[in-house]
Amino acid sequence: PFLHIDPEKKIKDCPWYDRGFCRHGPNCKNRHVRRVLCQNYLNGFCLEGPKCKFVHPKFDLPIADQTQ
Amino acid sequence: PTYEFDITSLEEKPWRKPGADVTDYFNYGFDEESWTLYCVKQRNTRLDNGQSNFKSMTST
Amino acid sequence: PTYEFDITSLEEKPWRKPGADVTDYFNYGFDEESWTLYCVKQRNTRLDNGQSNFKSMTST
Ligand SMILES: [Zn+2]
Ligand SMILES: [Zn+2]
Repeated sequence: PFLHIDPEKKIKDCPWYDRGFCRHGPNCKNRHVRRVLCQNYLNGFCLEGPKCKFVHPKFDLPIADQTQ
Repeated sequence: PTYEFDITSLEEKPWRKPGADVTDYFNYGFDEESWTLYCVKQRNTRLDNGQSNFKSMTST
Repeated sequence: PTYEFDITSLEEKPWRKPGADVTDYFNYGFDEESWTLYCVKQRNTRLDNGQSNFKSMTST
């Protein structure tokens, strides 16, 4: 029998870590990808918007997958 | 408001333990102090900007 | 430096385009208007605090 691997259940980038902090640290079941923060966005505004080569982390918490 | 996960309320701070890697917990070069400051700035500025109806955080 | 940059002088305002996400450009719940006000406030505060090396740099 083969293991049924649901593509939806693949390891994904941790939304908490992408936000800046994840309490689970090395034990998190999601992937923690180190990224570089955009200093302009950190100050409040970056003209590059979605094209910026640095990360503009959203502070809004990841919405729990609703009804899907 | 409870929309945000407040790390100062965590009883255990595992990233402080010897041998722990802070970057396993904090991204973007944040540490406990700078992350806390960042959260405060986010919260205060968003309140100033009238975003009071924040999505509340339900799950951990 | 970010505060000295006046977004009202921009000819193109990409965050206004259809489909654009304002939060890709503005952090802390700012929008065009509140960010502009905030920058003015920051600039004034700096001058009030006597941290006017920006001014003295340009007025030589
Ligand atoms: Zn995580
Ligand atoms: Zn940027």
